[in-house]
Amino acid sequence: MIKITEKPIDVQKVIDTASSLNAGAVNVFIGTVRSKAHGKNVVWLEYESYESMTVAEIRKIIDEASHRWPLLGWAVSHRIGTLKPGEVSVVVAVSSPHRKESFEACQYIIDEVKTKAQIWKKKYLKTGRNGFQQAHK
Amino acid sequence: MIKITEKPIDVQKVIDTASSLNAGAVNVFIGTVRSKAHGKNVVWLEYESYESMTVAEIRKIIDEASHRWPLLGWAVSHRIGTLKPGEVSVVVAVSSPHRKESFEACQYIIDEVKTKAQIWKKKYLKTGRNGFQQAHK
Amino acid sequence: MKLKIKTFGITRDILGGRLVEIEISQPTVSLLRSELTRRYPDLENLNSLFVAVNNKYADESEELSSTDEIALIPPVSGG
Amino acid sequence: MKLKIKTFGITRDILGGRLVEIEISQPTVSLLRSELTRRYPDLENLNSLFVAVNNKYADESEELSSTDEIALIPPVSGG
Repeated sequence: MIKITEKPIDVQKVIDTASSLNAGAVNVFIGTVRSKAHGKNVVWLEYESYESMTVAEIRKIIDEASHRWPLLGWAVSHRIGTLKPGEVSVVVAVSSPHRKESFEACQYIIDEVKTKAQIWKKKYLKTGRNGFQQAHK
Repeated sequence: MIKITEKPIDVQKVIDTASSLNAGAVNVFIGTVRSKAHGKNVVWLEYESYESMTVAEIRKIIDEASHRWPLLGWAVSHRIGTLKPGEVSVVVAVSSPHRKESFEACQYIIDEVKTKAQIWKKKYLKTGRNGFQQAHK
Repeated sequence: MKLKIKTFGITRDILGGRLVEIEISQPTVSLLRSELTRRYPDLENLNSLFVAVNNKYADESEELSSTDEIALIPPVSGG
Repeated sequence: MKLKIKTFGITRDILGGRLVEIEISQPTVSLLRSELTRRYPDLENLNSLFVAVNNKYADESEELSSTDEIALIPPVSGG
């Protein structure tokens, strides 16, 4: 499952999608919006995606991961739209026979998603009493 | 939170316990009962724990992990009693500012729990039509 | 020829819209890039800027038509 | 002196019970270990066997009393 969604991500559902009866291990990475960035308070974030390219790019990443590790199940869900601190922005879950490969594959996938998927975030930071600042990183 | 429990583990609750508003990353390891072991079908597993020692041992493991990585939250839950294939036996969740350290700390904790915590599993395997076999590994 | 350019991330701020029209005769990716940086010099400050045509990263020599879906891909920042 | 021994994992199968009583005079961990392997030779097949006294792994020379909580810790297999 590859999902780009404006709705809050149901983490348990992502885990269930990635699970397999033959697996002994599931590794899950959850990205959350930090309350601080660049030394300032984050008021909210906006994520947008070029969805058609993003889904194809993530599919390539998963194909490569499946080639490298014996994955039995996987799921990637990325939130877009407006997110507040503490909210979940991305969930990657993979299952495999043994634990080592589940850690390696999950880390590979999230590293690749962060550097390759066509998704952009814009941070809205509080500066002083009434000031705002936008940051594209 | 360190929990040794006979009840099914609520994975989302373990994740929530480990989460932090200052964290950007949560890594979660979920151990599940495989349907096959030693080339045979697993009918069920029994886990037992020397609970007082187990809790102290896991606390030591967490202390060491907190010393090595900037953990903002953590939770470990291990099931005991009778488990069927597909059921969750253990969940480790940690949160940290950035993702790399969340993977490293989570993997360290589960590796240590598996080799040091005073928990034992006994597998009940199906052999032939009516046969059963027990295995302590 | 009139090209419609989709913008994402910081390129939307720089170009000032989600979909920007640009007129270029016999356009290629390379010519589009020159025209864009002439009009919007801030694009040169980006660490990278790819042009996607019909959902694929395009070579500089690729020819463009008015029916192509063209998009600017600045450095990504998902996760 | 009568010692009560808690068993876990495969040691429960070998000793045949959750709590086994053993009579030893002036007992130490080392003497307990000898007495147990004499009665239950299968214990020698284990890759490791620790003795815990009052929830701590004990040295071989540690003296034991009838009020101690004594447990046999074979190789663990959690996770």
